[in-house]
Amino acid sequence: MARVNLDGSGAGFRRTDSHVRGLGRSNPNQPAEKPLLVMEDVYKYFRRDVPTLRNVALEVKRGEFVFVTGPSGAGKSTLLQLIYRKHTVDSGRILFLGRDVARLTERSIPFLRRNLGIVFQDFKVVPHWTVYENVAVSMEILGSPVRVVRSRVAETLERVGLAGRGNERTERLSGGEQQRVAIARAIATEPALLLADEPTGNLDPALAIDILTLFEEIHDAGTTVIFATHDHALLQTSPHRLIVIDEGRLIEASQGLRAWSARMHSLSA
Amino acid sequence: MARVNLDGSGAGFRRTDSHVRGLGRSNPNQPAEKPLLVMEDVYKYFRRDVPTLRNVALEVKRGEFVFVTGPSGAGKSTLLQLIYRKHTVDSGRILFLGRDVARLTERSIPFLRRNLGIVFQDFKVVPHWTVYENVAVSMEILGSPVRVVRSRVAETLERVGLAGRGNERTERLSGGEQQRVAIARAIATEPALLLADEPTGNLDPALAIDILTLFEEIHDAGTTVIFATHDHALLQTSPHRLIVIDEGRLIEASQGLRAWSARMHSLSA
Amino acid sequence: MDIRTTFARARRGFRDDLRLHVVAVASLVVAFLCLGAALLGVENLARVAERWTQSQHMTVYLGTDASESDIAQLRLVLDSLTEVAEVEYINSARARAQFAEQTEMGADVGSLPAEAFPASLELALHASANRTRITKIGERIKSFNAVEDVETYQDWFGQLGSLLDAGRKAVGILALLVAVCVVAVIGNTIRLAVANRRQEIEVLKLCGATDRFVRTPFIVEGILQGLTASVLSLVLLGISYLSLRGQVEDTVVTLTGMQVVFLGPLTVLGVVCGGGLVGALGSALSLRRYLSV
Amino acid sequence: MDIRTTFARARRGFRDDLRLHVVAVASLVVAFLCLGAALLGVENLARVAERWTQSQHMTVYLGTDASESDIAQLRLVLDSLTEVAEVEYINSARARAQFAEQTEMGADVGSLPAEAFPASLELALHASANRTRITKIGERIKSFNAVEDVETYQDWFGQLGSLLDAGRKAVGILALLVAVCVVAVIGNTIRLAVANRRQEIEVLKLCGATDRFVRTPFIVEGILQGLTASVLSLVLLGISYLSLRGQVEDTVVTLTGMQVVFLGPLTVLGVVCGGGLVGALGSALSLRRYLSV
Ligand SMILES: Nc1ncnc2c1ncn2[C@@H]1O[C@H](COP(=O)(O)OP(=O)(O)OP(=O)(O)O)[C@@H](O)[C@H]1O
Ligand SMILES: Nc1ncnc2c1ncn2[C@@H]1O[C@H](COP(=O)(O)OP(=O)(O)OP(=O)(O)O)[C@@H](O)[C@H]1O
Ligand SMILES: [Mg+2]
Ligand SMILES: [Mg+2]
Repeated sequence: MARVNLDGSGAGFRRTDSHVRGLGRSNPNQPAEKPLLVMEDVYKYFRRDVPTLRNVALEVKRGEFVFVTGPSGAGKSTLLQLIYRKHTVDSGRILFLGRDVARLTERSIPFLRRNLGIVFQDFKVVPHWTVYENVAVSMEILGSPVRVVRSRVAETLERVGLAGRGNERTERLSGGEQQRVAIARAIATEPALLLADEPTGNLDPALAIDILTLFEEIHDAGTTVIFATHDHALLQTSPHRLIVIDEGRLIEASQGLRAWSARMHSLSA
Repeated sequence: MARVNLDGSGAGFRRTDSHVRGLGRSNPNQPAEKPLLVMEDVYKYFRRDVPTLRNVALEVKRGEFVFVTGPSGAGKSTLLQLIYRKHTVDSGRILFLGRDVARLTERSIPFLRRNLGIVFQDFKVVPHWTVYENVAVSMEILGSPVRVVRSRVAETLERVGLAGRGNERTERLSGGEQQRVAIARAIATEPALLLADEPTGNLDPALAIDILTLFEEIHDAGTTVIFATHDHALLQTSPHRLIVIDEGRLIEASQGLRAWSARMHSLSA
Repeated sequence: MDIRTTFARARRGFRDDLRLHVVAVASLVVAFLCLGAALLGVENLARVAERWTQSQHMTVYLGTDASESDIAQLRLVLDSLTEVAEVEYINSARARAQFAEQTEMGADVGSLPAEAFPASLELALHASANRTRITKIGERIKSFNAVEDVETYQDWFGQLGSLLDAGRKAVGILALLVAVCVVAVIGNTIRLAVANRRQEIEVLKLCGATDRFVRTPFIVEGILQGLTASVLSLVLLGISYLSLRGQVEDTVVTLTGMQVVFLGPLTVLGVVCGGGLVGALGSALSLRRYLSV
Repeated sequence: MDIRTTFARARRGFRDDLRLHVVAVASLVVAFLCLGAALLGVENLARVAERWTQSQHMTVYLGTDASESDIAQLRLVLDSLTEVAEVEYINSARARAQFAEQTEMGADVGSLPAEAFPASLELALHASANRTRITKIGERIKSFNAVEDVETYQDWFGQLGSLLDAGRKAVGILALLVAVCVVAVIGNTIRLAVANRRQEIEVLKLCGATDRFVRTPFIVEGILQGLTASVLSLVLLGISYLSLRGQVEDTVVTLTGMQVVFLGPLTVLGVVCGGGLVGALGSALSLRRYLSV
């Protein structure tokens, strides 16, 4: 399980690679007692009258794998963005590693984000950088030495099926390849929590399953994963916890809801 | 069927809205004799040794609906980009409305594109424009008067499920909503040929089917559609012509191949 | 293309990147301010030069034996010359008084002999008179009996002329340099501003816009930026002119005998139009790079 | 943060937007060129002013009845004054010769009486001597028997001083204006260049980069840009100085009695360092807007 150094010093969320690496694999796939992420009564308003998220309560334990699904515009991305403090909650609170994310000062937001691996829905790769540079940047931010970065990037690119393409300009890649660059960047740092927003939207079904398998491997190594997706085929593949957001409300998917998803899926098939 | 004014004057691909509108709906869904698009022996090299597309031959008749599928990085987007002259072929030729697309001068490329509606894989909406502005731009380019643009944009936004959201900044929309803005822009001009590159990648299954239905409606009104997608569920939904690109080769999907796709799909489900 | 569409699109550009537009216009104002200041310098220097070259004159010293009729005849001849604007007779006593006044010697001039102050005819010459012509006239006049000597001040005017020439050249070079700079800064500013909107241009081109369609609102924006910048810079220049004139004027007047003037209306109009033109051209040229999509 | 990483990232910036960097540096060169030219003006004017104020002098006219011993005594007194740098005795004959030379009257001076050319002591004064002190000294010396009159040239130096003052003020204002412009242009250029890379900054911030991490390579780039621009502009200024000096020098020498000089090594160093500093500051400040993601 990925552990994080939670010392009381100014920055709040210091982490070192050695912590993550050293303790990471000792106790895989067993949720710890203390939840990694807690959302309590969260509201988020983008428009004054209609909340985008309302009364959201969620507890994610260490080592869990959570699927988030829901129709377009339901608020999946917003949920993730609240966790990585792109937005702040309008009421309620979000605790990550016991700290209130909404109360972080500007200066400590980076240290929060260093504990996260984020696959953005719109990739957010820098088009004029090479593939290598786009993946390496998350490790460079952590201050990893160049040698380590180099070997780790190569390894990660291989895992997402882009071995040997480090020197191409990212804008020249196909949509699915760019998405995999974004995935590689997120997983390269071995974060405590992996937030993946629609990470297989541009991938063919076979590759989507490969990527899901990759996420599950990483999960098995102790990383907590929150995986937002529309792809009901994926939801069917793996028996993970499922959360549905609809009209801003979060519904913990009972077995019935999962059956509903399966029905939806077979209906569309 | 959408018709295009193919006069011999300099620009090559002049079109007027009246042509499209006036003759558009008289003879729906019946392929004409003369093919709209012909690709002959097309090669495209991005790297010197390995062609991205090799020996591609394709004929699309007026009023056809063609699915294009294939693994990530196979060359689907490249195929479409060759048609709208983002890239030029390295050998072979592409005839659109009987004209060789590769031989167009810089000055007449715009007139080619005005006959096309394109949904880009990465949307290519302008984030700081409003939704209205992003959709209106394709009609403004055609020189439609403001009044016409206004009513038509509202109508199109309603068709993609974004009614009443014209005044929001596009970057504030969710991924799926932005994708629908891109779709609205492409269909607003009632083009002769609609090129959709993965137009449902960010949409939930129900909405994806809605959008496919929308494309089929537009197709019924006479528009030719080329629809690139990974979503095997969609491929199963509708009995259209299917083309698979794999390792740069284009394979016309026989019934067998379609079955393969279904197998792939049920395998992943 | 619809005019309303064009303006709506130009307005969009301003709305979206208001801060960048402000930044760009600020740079342009600076550039135009430099140009305006240089022009102000050139214009004033030109006036001084004109005034000084207009003040060419010649002194015809008369012999002590020159009779009234000789002098009258000489004046007739001189008046008939096209180069001569005015002839003034100065007798010996007045010459002595003028010398006393100029040298502040006062009564002491009394000790100087009469020969030191010959009577003379002071000729004011037209500005059009050139140097060789003046020398020739001087020689011809010398042949008159009544004339003892002719002072054409050619050395002095020659020196002054070359000095003014050098000054003019210097200011001219400066103005040219500033103009080059203005064009460079404007070009760069617009280029950077346009680079900020390549995404928009790409979208337009991919949707089938002609280069002209893409360009028009950018050019409208460029013109508006250029006009705003040039007008603003002229206003600023005017304000600093008015506030500095008081301090400098006395000195300048004693030095050159002239008042400082602001840019003439034609120059002002030229700067404003130039601003618009440069803005339009700058936009058009900067766009080229992003048009081939 | 790894130093290698920082530099690799700065290099990336240059590689990706080489054209924009060239554009930005070009703007900066123009700005620095203006600043350098203004400084060149200030420095040369300051030298002229210094030289002219250093050339203060006083003439003590001696009576015709002044004896050798009177003069020797007077000299002793004058030498003891701290303000006086040098004393030179000029007898009547030499004064006449000098006058003849200055006025180009030649042999004609012979006709002037001896009284017009009294013997005198020419005093060169230290630059530190102020005007009231000089007037006082003049009055004290006047009380000597041997002295007939004292010319302190205070009117003349007063006028020259106020003229130089005005010139200095004008150039100073110009230099200030140029400095403000330089800062404005540099700020705007860098701001536009940074705006072109907001996407990159957003990605960095979202991946957990601290503001410092984001800033460092931009600041390195800014410093390099500033240094490049200032060095380039100095080189350009030097070239134009060398090519123009020949044309202007004669005039300037006759006018002021001094040669034109280039910027001193300290000023050059200052401009170069200032370039780097301004680049760094400009980058840091322009970034702020895009750091809050
Ligand atoms: N920054 C913002 N400002 C205003 N409205 C926003 C902003 N971000 C999101 N919204 C709105 O909130 C709603 C939810 O957006 P969100 O991106 O969370 O949806 P989503 O579930 O991720 O949808 P999709 O599957 O299409 O990506 C949308 O209607 C969107 O327009
Ligand atoms: N401009 C380009 N320069 C160099 N290589 C390119 C360029 N565009 C595409 N490629 C390469 O060509 C191959 C096919 O790309 P294309 O975008 O056509 O794939 P695709 O089938 O659309 O894949 P996806 O489903 O992932 O979008 C990819 O390997 C890509 O890296
Ligand atoms: Mg989303
Ligand atoms: Mg693609």
